[in-house]
Amino acid sequence: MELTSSTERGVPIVTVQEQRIDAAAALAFKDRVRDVTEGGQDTVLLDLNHVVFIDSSGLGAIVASMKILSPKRRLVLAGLTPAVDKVFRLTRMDSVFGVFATVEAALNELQE
Amino acid sequence: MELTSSTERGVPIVTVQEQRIDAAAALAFKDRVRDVTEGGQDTVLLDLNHVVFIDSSGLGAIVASMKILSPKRRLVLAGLTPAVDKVFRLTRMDSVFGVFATVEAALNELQE
Amino acid sequence: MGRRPPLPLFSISLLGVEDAVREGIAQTLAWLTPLELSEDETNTVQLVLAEALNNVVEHALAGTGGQTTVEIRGHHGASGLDLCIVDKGIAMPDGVVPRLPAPDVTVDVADLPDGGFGWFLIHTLAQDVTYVRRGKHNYLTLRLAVAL
Amino acid sequence: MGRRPPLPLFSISLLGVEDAVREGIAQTLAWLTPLELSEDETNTVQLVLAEALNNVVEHALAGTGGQTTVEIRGHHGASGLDLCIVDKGIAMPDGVVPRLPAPDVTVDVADLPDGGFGWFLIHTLAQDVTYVRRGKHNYLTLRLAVAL
Ligand SMILES: Nc1ncnc2c1ncn2[C@@H]1O[C@H](COP(=O)(O)OP(=O)(O)O)[C@@H](O)[C@H]1O
Ligand SMILES: Nc1ncnc2c1ncn2[C@@H]1O[C@H](COP(=O)(O)OP(=O)(O)O)[C@@H](O)[C@H]1O
Repeated sequence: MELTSSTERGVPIVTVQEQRIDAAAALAFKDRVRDVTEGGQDTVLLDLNHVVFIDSSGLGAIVASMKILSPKRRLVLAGLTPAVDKVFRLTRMDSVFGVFATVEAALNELQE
Repeated sequence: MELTSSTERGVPIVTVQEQRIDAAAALAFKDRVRDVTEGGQDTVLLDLNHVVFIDSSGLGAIVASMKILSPKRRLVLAGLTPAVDKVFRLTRMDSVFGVFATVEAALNELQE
Repeated sequence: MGRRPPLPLFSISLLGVEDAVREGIAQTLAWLTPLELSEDETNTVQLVLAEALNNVVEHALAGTGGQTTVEIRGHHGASGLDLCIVDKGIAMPDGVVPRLPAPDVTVDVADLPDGGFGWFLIHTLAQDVTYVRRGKHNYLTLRLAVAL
Repeated sequence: MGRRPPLPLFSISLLGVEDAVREGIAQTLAWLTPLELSEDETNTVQLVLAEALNNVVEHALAGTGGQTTVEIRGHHGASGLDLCIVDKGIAMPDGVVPRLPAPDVTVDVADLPDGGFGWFLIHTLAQDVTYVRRGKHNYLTLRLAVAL
Protein backbone atom coordinates (compact mmCIF):
# COMPACT_ATOMS: atom_id res chain seq x y z
CA MET A 1 0.00 0.00 0.00
CA GLU A 2 1.82 3.08 -1.23
CA LEU A 3 0.86 6.34 0.48
CA THR A 4 2.74 9.62 0.23
CA SER A 5 2.44 12.52 2.60
CA SER A 6 3.10 16.20 2.01
CA THR A 7 2.09 19.56 3.38
CA GLU A 8 0.49 22.28 1.30
CA ARG A 9 -0.45 25.69 2.64
CA GLY A 10 0.03 24.23 6.12
CA VAL A 11 -2.38 21.35 5.52
CA PRO A 12 -1.07 17.77 5.85
CA ILE A 13 -2.06 15.80 2.77
CA VAL A 14 -1.98 12.02 2.47
CA THR A 15 -2.14 10.84 -1.12
CA VAL A 16 -3.06 7.23 -1.89
CA GLN A 17 -0.78 6.06 -4.70
CA GLU A 18 -2.77 2.93 -5.44
CA GLN A 19 -5.75 2.23 -7.64
CA ARG A 20 -7.60 0.03 -5.19
CA ILE A 21 -8.44 0.06 -1.53
CA ASP A 22 -9.99 -3.37 -1.15
CA ALA A 23 -10.03 -6.11 1.47
CA ALA A 24 -6.48 -7.17 0.61
CA ALA A 25 -5.24 -3.59 1.04
CA ALA A 26 -7.40 -2.43 3.95
CA LEU A 27 -5.16 -3.37 6.84
CA ALA A 28 -2.01 -1.96 5.25
CA PHE A 29 -3.88 1.20 4.36
CA LYS A 30 -4.96 1.77 7.97
CA ASP A 31 -1.44 1.12 9.27
CA ARG A 32 0.16 3.42 6.72
CA VAL A 33 -2.25 6.27 7.42
CA ARG A 34 -1.51 5.92 11.09
CA ASP A 35 2.25 5.98 10.41
CA VAL A 36 2.30 9.02 8.15
CA THR A 37 -0.05 11.09 10.34
CA GLU A 38 1.61 10.25 13.65
CA GLY A 39 2.34 13.19 15.92
CA GLY A 40 0.54 15.94 13.96
CA GLN A 41 -2.25 18.20 15.18
CA ASP A 42 -4.14 19.45 12.15
CA THR A 43 -6.94 18.16 10.00
CA VAL A 44 -5.63 15.56 7.53
CA LEU A 45 -6.64 15.75 3.87
CA LEU A 46 -6.85 12.31 2.25
CA ASP A 47 -6.38 12.63 -1.51
CA LEU A 48 -8.12 9.71 -3.23
CA ASN A 49 -7.80 10.86 -6.83
CA HIS A 50 -5.73 7.83 -7.90
CA VAL A 51 -8.19 5.38 -6.38
CA VAL A 52 -10.58 3.91 -8.95
CA PHE A 53 -12.06 1.14 -6.81
CA ILE A 54 -13.04 0.74 -3.20
CA ASP A 55 -15.07 -1.97 -1.51
CA SER A 56 -16.71 -1.99 1.92
CA SER A 57 -13.47 -3.17 3.52
CA GLY A 58 -11.64 -0.21 2.00
CA LEU A 59 -14.40 2.08 3.18
CA GLY A 60 -14.08 0.52 6.63
CA ALA A 61 -10.35 1.19 6.62
CA ILE A 62 -10.92 4.88 5.87
CA VAL A 63 -13.52 5.09 8.63
CA ALA A 64 -11.14 3.32 11.00
CA SER A 65 -8.42 5.84 10.12
CA MET A 66 -10.75 8.67 10.94
CA LYS A 67 -11.56 7.05 14.27
CA ILE A 68 -7.86 6.67 15.07
CA LEU A 69 -7.26 10.40 14.41
CA SER A 70 -10.29 11.50 16.41
CA PRO A 71 -11.20 13.11 18.65
CA LYS A 72 -8.20 15.46 18.25
CA ARG A 73 -7.97 15.58 14.47
CA ARG A 74 -10.36 15.45 11.54
CA LEU A 75 -9.97 13.46 8.33
CA VAL A 76 -11.39 15.03 5.18
CA LEU A 77 -11.46 13.62 1.67
CA ALA A 78 -10.75 14.99 -1.77
CA GLY A 79 -10.62 13.70 -5.34
CA LEU A 80 -13.21 10.94 -5.13
CA THR A 81 -13.53 9.21 -8.49
CA PRO A 82 -17.06 8.12 -9.50
CA ALA A 83 -16.72 4.55 -8.20
CA VAL A 84 -15.37 5.72 -4.84
CA ASP A 85 -17.96 8.47 -4.58
CA LYS A 86 -20.71 5.92 -5.19
CA VAL A 87 -19.69 3.74 -2.23
CA PHE A 88 -19.61 6.76 0.06
CA ARG A 89 -23.04 7.88 -1.11
CA LEU A 90 -24.68 4.42 -0.95
CA THR A 91 -23.48 3.91 2.62
CA ARG A 92 -24.20 7.58 3.54
CA MET A 93 -20.60 7.94 4.67
CA ASP A 94 -20.47 11.06 2.49
CA SER A 95 -22.45 12.73 5.27
CA VAL A 96 -19.86 11.74 7.87
CA PHE A 97 -16.72 13.00 6.15
CA GLY A 98 -15.94 16.42 4.77
CA VAL A 99 -15.79 15.57 1.05
CA PHE A 100 -14.21 17.96 -1.45
CA ALA A 101 -14.21 17.68 -5.20
CA THR A 102 -10.50 18.50 -5.48
CA VAL A 103 -7.46 18.99 -3.28
CA GLU A 104 -7.52 22.65 -4.34
CA ALA A 105 -11.11 23.08 -3.13
CA ALA A 106 -10.24 21.37 0.15
CA LEU A 107 -7.16 23.56 0.70
CA ASN A 108 -9.21 26.72 0.09
CA GLU A 109 -11.55 25.61 2.84
CA LEU A 110 -8.98 24.26 5.30
CA GLN A 111 -6.15 26.81 5.20
CA GLU A 112 -5.97 29.70 7.67
CA MET B 1 -27.18 -54.58 -24.88
CA GLU B 2 -29.90 -57.05 -24.02
CA LEU B 3 -32.03 -58.21 -26.95
CA THR B 4 -34.44 -61.12 -26.91
CA SER B 5 -35.79 -62.92 -29.94
CA SER B 6 -38.99 -64.88 -30.34
CA THR B 7 -41.39 -65.95 -33.07
CA GLU B 8 -45.07 -65.12 -33.03
CA ARG B 9 -47.50 -66.26 -35.72
CA GLY B 10 -44.46 -67.11 -37.81
CA VAL B 11 -42.92 -63.66 -37.53
CA PRO B 12 -39.44 -63.29 -35.99
CA ILE B 13 -39.54 -60.61 -33.31
CA VAL B 14 -36.49 -58.92 -31.79
CA THR B 15 -37.29 -57.10 -28.56
CA VAL B 16 -34.88 -54.53 -27.20
CA GLN B 17 -34.70 -55.02 -23.44
CA GLU B 18 -32.93 -51.75 -22.75
CA GLN B 19 -34.13 -48.21 -22.16
CA ARG B 20 -31.55 -46.49 -24.31
CA ILE B 21 -30.00 -46.98 -27.72
CA ASP B 22 -27.30 -44.33 -27.64
CA ALA B 23 -23.75 -43.97 -28.89
CA ALA B 24 -22.41 -46.20 -26.12
CA ALA B 25 -24.91 -48.94 -27.06
CA ALA B 26 -25.00 -48.57 -30.84
CA LEU B 27 -22.26 -51.02 -31.79
CA ALA B 28 -23.45 -53.75 -29.44
CA PHE B 29 -26.99 -53.26 -30.67
CA LYS B 30 -25.99 -53.78 -34.29
CA ASP B 31 -23.96 -56.88 -33.44
CA ARG B 32 -26.73 -58.39 -31.33
CA VAL B 33 -29.37 -57.84 -34.03
CA ARG B 34 -27.10 -59.49 -36.53
CA ASP B 35 -26.57 -62.46 -34.20
CA VAL B 36 -30.21 -63.10 -33.35
CA THR B 37 -31.46 -62.75 -36.93
CA GLU B 38 -28.73 -64.84 -38.54
CA GLY B 39 -29.93 -67.49 -40.99
CA GLY B 40 -33.58 -66.49 -41.19
CA GLN B 41 -35.57 -65.51 -44.25
CA ASP B 42 -38.55 -63.48 -43.14
CA THR B 43 -39.20 -59.87 -42.31
CA VAL B 44 -37.90 -59.03 -38.82
CA LEU B 45 -40.07 -57.09 -36.42
CA LEU B 46 -38.04 -54.89 -34.04
CA ASP B 47 -40.01 -54.18 -30.88
CA LEU B 48 -38.83 -50.90 -29.36
CA ASN B 49 -41.47 -50.51 -26.69
CA HIS B 50 -38.94 -50.59 -23.81
CA VAL B 51 -36.74 -47.92 -25.42
CA VAL B 52 -37.35 -44.46 -24.00
CA PHE B 53 -34.35 -42.70 -25.52
CA ILE B 54 -32.51 -42.88 -28.79
CA ASP B 55 -29.89 -40.55 -30.26
CA SER B 56 -28.63 -40.29 -33.83
CA SER B 57 -26.06 -43.01 -33.17
CA GLY B 58 -28.84 -45.33 -32.04
CA LEU B 59 -30.85 -44.40 -35.09
CA GLY B 60 -27.80 -45.11 -37.22
CA ALA B 61 -27.46 -48.54 -35.63
CA ILE B 62 -31.06 -49.41 -36.50
CA VAL B 63 -30.51 -48.21 -40.07
CA ALA B 64 -27.30 -50.22 -40.25
CA SER B 65 -29.19 -53.32 -39.05
CA MET B 66 -31.74 -52.86 -41.81
CA LYS B 67 -28.94 -52.57 -44.35
CA ILE B 68 -27.33 -55.77 -43.08
CA LEU B 69 -30.66 -57.66 -43.48
CA SER B 70 -31.33 -56.24 -46.95
CA PRO B 71 -31.85 -56.93 -49.75
CA LYS B 72 -33.26 -60.32 -48.74
CA ARG B 73 -35.11 -59.33 -45.57
CA ARG B 74 -37.03 -56.31 -44.33
CA LEU B 75 -36.81 -54.73 -40.87
CA VAL B 76 -40.03 -53.20 -39.52
CA LEU B 77 -40.55 -51.39 -36.25
CA ALA B 78 -43.18 -51.45 -33.55
CA GLY B 79 -43.82 -49.84 -30.19
CA LEU B 80 -42.04 -46.54 -30.68
CA THR B 81 -42.29 -44.44 -27.52
CA PRO B 82 -42.73 -40.67 -28.04
CA ALA B 83 -39.01 -39.81 -27.78
CA VAL B 84 -38.04 -42.54 -30.25
CA ASP B 85 -40.86 -41.63 -32.59
CA LYS B 86 -39.70 -38.02 -32.60
CA VAL B 87 -36.19 -38.89 -33.78
CA PHE B 88 -37.60 -41.02 -36.60
CA ARG B 89 -39.93 -38.23 -37.67
CA LEU B 90 -37.36 -35.41 -37.47
CA THR B 91 -34.90 -37.36 -39.62
CA ARG B 92 -37.69 -38.65 -41.92
CA MET B 93 -36.58 -42.20 -41.20
CA ASP B 94 -40.23 -42.97 -40.40
CA SER B 95 -40.75 -42.93 -44.18
CA VAL B 96 -38.03 -45.52 -44.71
CA PHE B 97 -39.16 -48.15 -42.23
CA GLY B 98 -42.48 -49.84 -41.84
CA VAL B 99 -43.56 -48.40 -38.51
CA PHE B 100 -46.39 -49.96 -36.49
CA ALA B 101 -47.95 -48.61 -33.33
CA THR B 102 -47.87 -52.01 -31.60
CA VAL B 103 -46.47 -55.49 -32.07
CA GLU B 104 -50.07 -56.69 -32.46
CA ALA B 105 -50.72 -54.27 -35.33
CA ALA B 106 -47.48 -55.33 -37.01
CA LEU B 107 -48.34 -59.04 -36.69
CA ASN B 108 -51.77 -58.51 -38.21
CA GLU B 109 -50.10 -56.94 -41.19
CA LEU B 110 -47.14 -59.35 -41.51
CA GLN B 111 -48.63 -62.80 -40.87
CA GLU B 112 -50.08 -65.03 -43.65
CA MET C 1 -41.77 -17.49 -16.28
CA GLY C 2 -43.50 -19.14 -13.37
CA ARG C 3 -42.12 -18.86 -9.85
CA ARG C 4 -39.77 -21.78 -9.75
CA PRO C 5 -37.02 -22.27 -7.19
CA PRO C 6 -33.93 -20.67 -8.67
CA LEU C 7 -31.40 -22.84 -10.42
CA PRO C 8 -27.77 -22.01 -9.72
CA LEU C 9 -25.29 -21.88 -12.54
CA PHE C 10 -24.45 -25.56 -12.40
CA SER C 11 -21.51 -27.45 -13.81
CA ILE C 12 -20.86 -31.12 -14.38
CA SER C 13 -17.57 -32.70 -15.32
CA LEU C 14 -17.31 -35.94 -17.24
CA LEU C 15 -14.56 -37.97 -18.77
CA GLY C 16 -14.25 -37.28 -22.50
CA VAL C 17 -15.28 -40.76 -23.59
CA GLU C 18 -18.41 -42.19 -25.16
CA ASP C 19 -19.30 -44.22 -22.10
CA ALA C 20 -19.43 -41.17 -19.83
CA VAL C 21 -22.03 -39.30 -21.88
CA ARG C 22 -25.01 -41.11 -20.41
CA GLU C 23 -23.98 -40.28 -16.85
CA GLY C 24 -23.33 -36.64 -17.81
CA ILE C 25 -26.85 -36.37 -19.19
CA ALA C 26 -28.31 -38.01 -16.08
CA GLN C 27 -26.48 -35.55 -13.83
CA THR C 28 -27.71 -32.64 -15.91
CA LEU C 29 -31.29 -33.86 -15.61
CA ALA C 30 -30.83 -34.14 -11.85
CA TRP C 31 -29.89 -30.44 -11.72
CA LEU C 32 -32.95 -29.60 -13.81
CA THR C 33 -35.44 -31.33 -11.48
CA PRO C 34 -36.72 -28.03 -10.02
CA LEU C 35 -37.73 -26.90 -13.52
CA GLU C 36 -40.33 -29.67 -13.73
CA LEU C 37 -39.75 -30.20 -17.44
CA SER C 38 -42.35 -32.05 -19.48
CA GLU C 39 -41.40 -35.41 -20.98
CA ASP C 40 -40.90 -33.81 -24.37
CA GLU C 41 -38.73 -31.05 -22.91
CA THR C 42 -36.69 -33.63 -21.03
CA ASN C 43 -36.17 -35.53 -24.25
CA THR C 44 -35.08 -32.35 -26.02
CA VAL C 45 -32.45 -31.72 -23.35
CA GLN C 46 -31.24 -35.32 -23.52
CA LEU C 47 -31.11 -35.43 -27.28
CA VAL C 48 -29.33 -32.12 -27.80
CA LEU C 49 -26.83 -32.96 -25.07
CA ALA C 50 -26.23 -36.44 -26.42
CA GLU C 51 -25.57 -35.17 -29.93
CA ALA C 52 -23.30 -32.36 -28.78
CA LEU C 53 -21.37 -34.54 -26.34
CA ASN C 54 -21.02 -37.38 -28.81
CA ASN C 55 -19.57 -34.91 -31.30
CA VAL C 56 -17.07 -33.64 -28.75
CA VAL C 57 -15.98 -37.14 -27.80
CA GLU C 58 -15.85 -38.45 -31.39
CA HIS C 59 -14.45 -35.40 -33.16
CA ALA C 60 -12.98 -32.71 -30.87
CA LEU C 61 -11.37 -35.25 -28.53
CA ALA C 62 -10.80 -38.02 -31.09
CA GLY C 63 -7.82 -40.10 -30.11
CA THR C 64 -7.33 -38.60 -26.66
CA GLY C 65 -8.72 -41.75 -25.06
CA GLY C 66 -10.26 -40.08 -22.03
CA GLN C 67 -7.28 -38.18 -20.61
CA THR C 68 -9.35 -35.03 -20.75
CA THR C 69 -12.65 -34.01 -19.24
CA VAL C 70 -15.68 -32.28 -20.71
CA GLU C 71 -17.82 -29.86 -18.76
CA ILE C 72 -21.54 -29.32 -19.08
CA ARG C 73 -22.59 -25.96 -17.67
CA GLY C 74 -26.19 -24.86 -17.35
CA HIS C 75 -28.14 -21.71 -16.68
CA HIS C 76 -31.87 -21.20 -16.56
CA GLY C 77 -33.43 -17.82 -17.02
CA ALA C 78 -36.20 -15.90 -18.70
CA SER C 79 -34.95 -16.89 -22.15
CA GLY C 80 -34.92 -20.60 -21.39
CA LEU C 81 -32.19 -23.05 -20.63
CA ASP C 82 -28.65 -22.39 -21.78
CA LEU C 83 -26.36 -25.38 -21.86
CA CYS C 84 -22.70 -24.80 -22.53
CA ILE C 85 -20.30 -27.58 -23.36
CA VAL C 86 -16.65 -26.90 -22.68
CA ASP C 87 -13.82 -29.07 -23.93
CA LYS C 88 -10.09 -28.79 -24.49
CA GLY C 89 -10.16 -30.53 -27.85
CA ILE C 90 -9.48 -29.39 -31.39
CA ALA C 91 -11.41 -26.38 -32.64
CA MET C 92 -14.49 -26.62 -34.87
CA PRO C 93 -13.72 -26.75 -38.58
CA ASP C 94 -13.31 -23.10 -39.72
CA GLY C 95 -14.03 -22.00 -36.14
CA VAL C 96 -17.77 -22.00 -36.66
CA VAL C 97 -20.73 -24.21 -35.76
CA PRO C 98 -21.24 -26.77 -38.53
CA ARG C 99 -24.60 -26.20 -40.20
CA LEU C 100 -25.14 -29.49 -41.94
CA PRO C 101 -28.46 -30.34 -43.59
CA ALA C 102 -30.21 -33.61 -42.83
CA PRO C 103 -28.83 -36.41 -45.01
CA ASP C 104 -31.17 -37.48 -47.82
CA VAL C 105 -33.21 -40.55 -46.92
CA THR C 106 -35.04 -40.89 -50.25
CA VAL C 107 -32.42 -43.30 -51.54
CA ASP C 108 -32.01 -47.07 -51.94
CA VAL C 109 -31.70 -48.99 -48.69
CA ALA C 110 -28.07 -49.77 -49.47
CA ASP C 111 -27.32 -46.05 -49.65
CA LEU C 112 -29.22 -44.99 -46.52
CA PRO C 113 -27.18 -42.77 -44.19
CA ASP C 114 -26.41 -44.34 -40.81
CA GLY C 115 -24.85 -41.15 -39.45
CA GLY C 116 -24.57 -37.44 -40.05
CA PHE C 117 -27.79 -36.43 -38.28
CA GLY C 118 -26.10 -34.97 -35.23
CA TRP C 119 -25.88 -31.29 -36.15
CA PHE C 120 -29.20 -31.39 -37.93
CA LEU C 121 -30.92 -32.53 -34.73
CA ILE C 122 -29.08 -29.94 -32.65
CA HIS C 123 -30.10 -27.09 -34.94
CA THR C 124 -33.65 -28.38 -35.16
CA LEU C 125 -34.16 -28.66 -31.41
CA ALA C 126 -32.12 -25.70 -30.12
CA GLN C 127 -33.27 -22.09 -30.42
CA ASP C 128 -29.80 -20.83 -30.83
CA VAL C 129 -26.41 -22.46 -31.18
CA THR C 130 -23.24 -20.46 -30.69
CA TYR C 131 -19.60 -21.41 -30.63
CA VAL C 132 -16.50 -19.64 -29.48
CA ARG C 133 -12.94 -20.77 -29.00
CA ARG C 134 -11.05 -19.10 -26.14
CA GLY C 135 -7.51 -20.10 -25.38
CA LYS C 136 -7.38 -23.88 -25.68
CA HIS C 137 -11.08 -24.38 -24.99
CA ASN C 138 -14.16 -24.85 -27.13
CA TYR C 139 -17.41 -23.37 -25.81
CA LEU C 140 -20.57 -24.54 -27.50
CA THR C 141 -23.71 -22.88 -26.17
CA LEU C 142 -27.13 -24.38 -26.83
CA ARG C 143 -30.17 -22.32 -25.95
CA LEU C 144 -33.26 -24.45 -25.44
CA ALA C 145 -36.78 -23.07 -25.27
CA VAL C 146 -37.76 -25.19 -22.29
CA ALA C 147 -39.08 -24.20 -18.85
CA LEU C 148 -40.11 -20.82 -20.21
CA MET D 1 -30.56 -6.39 -26.19
CA GLY D 2 -28.13 -5.25 -28.87
CA ARG D 3 -26.35 -7.72 -31.09
CA ARG D 4 -23.29 -8.48 -29.06
CA PRO D 5 -20.99 -11.42 -29.62
CA PRO D 6 -22.30 -14.24 -27.45
CA LEU D 7 -20.68 -14.86 -24.10
CA PRO D 8 -20.15 -18.50 -23.20
CA LEU D 9 -21.02 -19.71 -19.74
CA PHE D 10 -17.65 -18.86 -18.24
CA SER D 11 -16.05 -20.07 -15.06
CA ILE D 12 -13.07 -18.83 -13.08
CA SER D 13 -11.39 -20.62 -10.23
CA LEU D 14 -9.54 -18.79 -7.48
CA LEU D 15 -7.90 -19.73 -4.23
CA GLY D 16 -10.21 -19.08 -1.29
CA VAL D 17 -8.06 -16.36 0.24
CA GLU D 18 -8.38 -12.60 0.48
CA ASP D 19 -5.42 -11.95 -1.79
CA ALA D 20 -6.93 -13.91 -4.69
CA VAL D 21 -10.13 -11.88 -4.90
CA ARG D 22 -8.62 -9.06 -6.94
CA GLU D 23 -7.35 -11.44 -9.60
CA GLY D 24 -10.70 -13.25 -9.71
CA ILE D 25 -12.46 -9.96 -10.37
CA ALA D 26 -9.94 -9.04 -13.06
CA GLN D 27 -10.46 -12.37 -14.81
CA THR D 28 -14.22 -11.93 -14.67
CA LEU D 29 -13.92 -8.49 -16.25
CA ALA D 30 -11.75 -9.98 -18.99
CA TRP D 31 -14.56 -12.40 -19.85
CA LEU D 32 -17.03 -9.52 -19.91
CA THR D 33 -15.06 -7.45 -22.44
CA PRO D 34 -17.44 -8.28 -25.32
CA LEU D 35 -20.34 -6.77 -23.35
CA GLU D 36 -18.74 -3.30 -23.53
CA LEU D 37 -19.95 -2.38 -20.06
CA SER D 38 -20.02 1.29 -19.05
CA GLU D 39 -17.69 2.44 -16.28
CA ASP D 40 -20.55 2.43 -13.82
CA GLU D 41 -21.63 -1.08 -14.86
CA THR D 42 -18.05 -2.31 -14.54
CA ASN D 43 -17.90 -0.86 -11.05
CA THR D 44 -21.16 -2.57 -10.12
CA VAL D 45 -19.74 -5.92 -11.23
CA GLN D 46 -16.52 -5.33 -9.31
CA LEU D 47 -18.20 -4.15 -6.16
CA VAL D 48 -20.80 -6.91 -5.97
CA LEU D 49 -18.16 -9.55 -6.70
CA ALA D 50 -15.74 -8.10 -4.18
CA GLU D 51 -18.36 -8.05 -1.41
CA ALA D 52 -19.61 -11.55 -2.18
CA LEU D 53 -16.12 -13.03 -2.50
CA ASN D 54 -14.84 -11.28 0.61
CA ASN D 55 -17.77 -12.76 2.52
CA VAL D 56 -16.98 -16.23 1.25
CA VAL D 57 -13.32 -15.95 2.15
CA GLU D 58 -13.92 -14.32 5.54
CA HIS D 59 -16.99 -16.24 6.67
CA ALA D 60 -17.79 -19.38 4.65
CA LEU D 61 -14.12 -20.39 4.34
CA ALA D 62 -12.90 -18.85 7.59
CA GLY D 63 -9.94 -20.77 8.93
CA THR D 64 -9.41 -22.97 5.88
CA GLY D 65 -6.31 -21.00 4.95
CA GLY D 66 -6.64 -21.39 1.20
CA GLN D 67 -6.84 -25.19 0.85
CA THR D 68 -10.05 -24.74 -1.06
CA THR D 69 -10.98 -22.88 -4.21
CA VAL D 70 -13.88 -20.62 -5.06
CA GLU D 71 -15.51 -20.50 -8.47
CA ILE D 72 -17.02 -17.50 -10.19
CA ARG D 73 -19.42 -18.53 -12.94
CA GLY D 74 -21.06 -16.10 -15.29
CA HIS D 75 -23.87 -16.03 -17.82
CA HIS D 76 -25.14 -13.15 -19.89
CA GLY D 77 -28.60 -13.16 -21.38
CA ALA D 78 -31.68 -11.10 -22.00
CA SER D 79 -32.24 -10.61 -18.28
CA GLY D 80 -28.74 -9.28 -17.65
CA LEU D 81 -25.63 -10.76 -16.14
CA ASP D 82 -25.89 -13.65 -13.70
CA LEU D 83 -22.85 -14.26 -11.55
CA CYS D 84 -22.77 -17.37 -9.43
CA ILE D 85 -20.24 -17.90 -6.69
CA VAL D 86 -19.60 -21.48 -5.69
CA ASP D 87 -17.68 -22.51 -2.60
CA LYS D 88 -17.27 -25.58 -0.43
CA GLY D 89 -17.47 -23.67 2.85
CA ILE D 90 -19.98 -23.59 5.67
CA ALA D 91 -23.58 -22.84 4.77
CA MET D 92 -25.20 -19.42 5.15
CA PRO D 93 -26.70 -18.82 8.58
CA ASP D 94 -30.21 -20.35 8.51
CA GLY D 95 -29.60 -21.39 4.90
CA VAL D 96 -30.76 -18.07 3.51
CA VAL D 97 -29.19 -14.95 2.07
CA PRO D 98 -28.51 -12.50 4.91
CA ARG D 99 -30.58 -9.37 4.45
CA LEU D 100 -28.82 -6.94 6.70
CA PRO D 101 -29.72 -3.24 6.68
CA ALA D 102 -27.03 -0.61 6.29
CA PRO D 103 -25.41 0.17 9.63
CA ASP D 104 -26.43 3.51 11.10
CA VAL D 105 -23.92 6.29 10.40
CA THR D 106 -25.70 9.04 12.32
CA VAL D 107 -23.65 8.31 15.42
CA ASP D 108 -20.59 9.72 17.17
CA VAL D 109 -17.32 9.24 15.32
CA ALA D 110 -16.14 6.79 17.95
CA ASP D 111 -19.17 4.60 17.25
CA LEU D 112 -19.02 4.71 13.45
CA PRO D 113 -19.28 1.27 11.81
CA ASP D 114 -16.11 0.19 9.98
CA GLY D 115 -17.76 -2.94 8.60
CA GLY D 116 -21.10 -4.59 8.02
CA PHE D 117 -21.87 -2.90 4.69
CA GLY D 118 -21.21 -5.96 2.54
CA TRP D 119 -24.69 -7.43 2.19
CA PHE D 120 -26.27 -4.03 2.09
CA LEU D 121 -24.19 -3.13 -0.98
CA ILE D 122 -24.91 -6.48 -2.63
CA HIS D 123 -28.67 -6.12 -2.19
CA THR D 124 -28.56 -2.49 -3.31
CA LEU D 125 -26.62 -3.17 -6.50
CA ALA D 126 -27.99 -6.58 -7.54
CA GLN D 127 -31.43 -7.08 -9.03
CA ASP D 128 -31.85 -10.41 -7.42
CA VAL D 129 -29.82 -12.44 -4.96
CA THR D 130 -30.50 -16.12 -4.49
CA TYR D 131 -28.76 -18.76 -2.45
CA VAL D 132 -28.94 -22.54 -2.48
CA ARG D 133 -26.89 -25.18 -0.77
CA ARG D 134 -26.46 -28.44 -2.72
CA GLY D 135 -24.37 -31.22 -1.30
CA LYS D 136 -21.32 -29.61 0.24
CA HIS D 137 -21.47 -26.51 -1.94
CA ASN D 138 -22.87 -23.01 -1.54
CA TYR D 139 -24.26 -21.35 -4.67
CA LEU D 140 -24.87 -17.63 -4.45
CA THR D 141 -26.39 -16.13 -7.59
CA LEU D 142 -26.28 -12.41 -8.22
CA ARG D 143 -28.35 -11.02 -11.08
CA LEU D 144 -27.06 -7.69 -12.30
CA ALA D 145 -28.98 -5.40 -14.60
CA VAL D 146 -25.99 -4.63 -16.79
CA ALA D 147 -25.50 -5.07 -20.55
CA LEU D 148 -29.25 -5.22 -21.04
N1 LIG E 1 -17.17 -30.92 -31.84
C1 LIG E 1 -16.65 -31.05 -33.08
N2 LIG E 1 -15.38 -30.70 -33.29
C2 LIG E 1 -14.87 -30.84 -34.52
N3 LIG E 1 -15.53 -31.30 -35.60
C3 LIG E 1 -16.81 -31.65 -35.46
C4 LIG E 1 -17.44 -31.54 -34.20
N4 LIG E 1 -18.70 -31.92 -34.33
C5 LIG E 1 -18.87 -32.27 -35.62
N5 LIG E 1 -17.73 -32.12 -36.33
C6 LIG E 1 -17.62 -32.42 -37.77
O1 LIG E 1 -18.95 -32.34 -38.34
C7 LIG E 1 -19.28 -33.58 -39.00
C8 LIG E 1 -20.78 -33.87 -38.91
O2 LIG E 1 -21.23 -34.01 -37.59
P1 LIG E 1 -22.64 -34.66 -37.26
O3 LIG E 1 -23.74 -33.91 -37.98
O4 LIG E 1 -22.78 -34.69 -35.76
O5 LIG E 1 -22.55 -36.10 -37.84
P2 LIG E 1 -22.01 -37.41 -37.14
O6 LIG E 1 -23.22 -37.99 -36.50
O7 LIG E 1 -21.51 -38.21 -38.31
O8 LIG E 1 -20.95 -37.00 -36.19
C9 LIG E 1 -18.42 -34.61 -38.32
O9 LIG E 1 -18.21 -35.73 -39.12
C10 LIG E 1 -17.14 -33.82 -38.03
O10 LIG E 1 -16.30 -33.79 -39.15
N1 LIG F 1 -20.78 -16.31 2.75
C1 LIG F 1 -21.16 -16.28 4.04
N2 LIG F 1 -21.24 -17.42 4.75
C2 LIG F 1 -21.60 -17.40 6.04
N3 LIG F 1 -21.91 -16.28 6.74
C3 LIG F 1 -21.85 -15.11 6.12
C4 LIG F 1 -21.48 -15.06 4.76
N4 LIG F 1 -21.50 -13.77 4.39
C5 LIG F 1 -21.87 -13.06 5.46
N5 LIG F 1 -22.08 -13.85 6.53
C6 LIG F 1 -22.52 -13.36 7.86
O1 LIG F 1 -23.19 -12.09 7.68
C7 LIG F 1 -22.56 -11.05 8.43
C8 LIG F 1 -22.63 -9.68 7.74
O2 LIG F 1 -21.98 -9.68 6.49
P1 LIG F 1 -21.61 -8.32 5.72
O3 LIG F 1 -22.84 -7.46 5.54
O4 LIG F 1 -20.88 -8.67 4.48
O5 LIG F 1 -20.66 -7.57 6.74
P2 LIG F 1 -19.09 -7.69 6.89
O6 LIG F 1 -18.57 -6.64 5.94
O7 LIG F 1 -18.86 -7.39 8.31
O8 LIG F 1 -18.69 -9.08 6.48
C9 LIG F 1 -21.15 -11.55 8.65
O9 LIG F 1 -20.54 -10.98 9.78
C10 LIG F 1 -21.35 -13.07 8.78
O10 LIG F 1 -21.74 -13.40 10.08
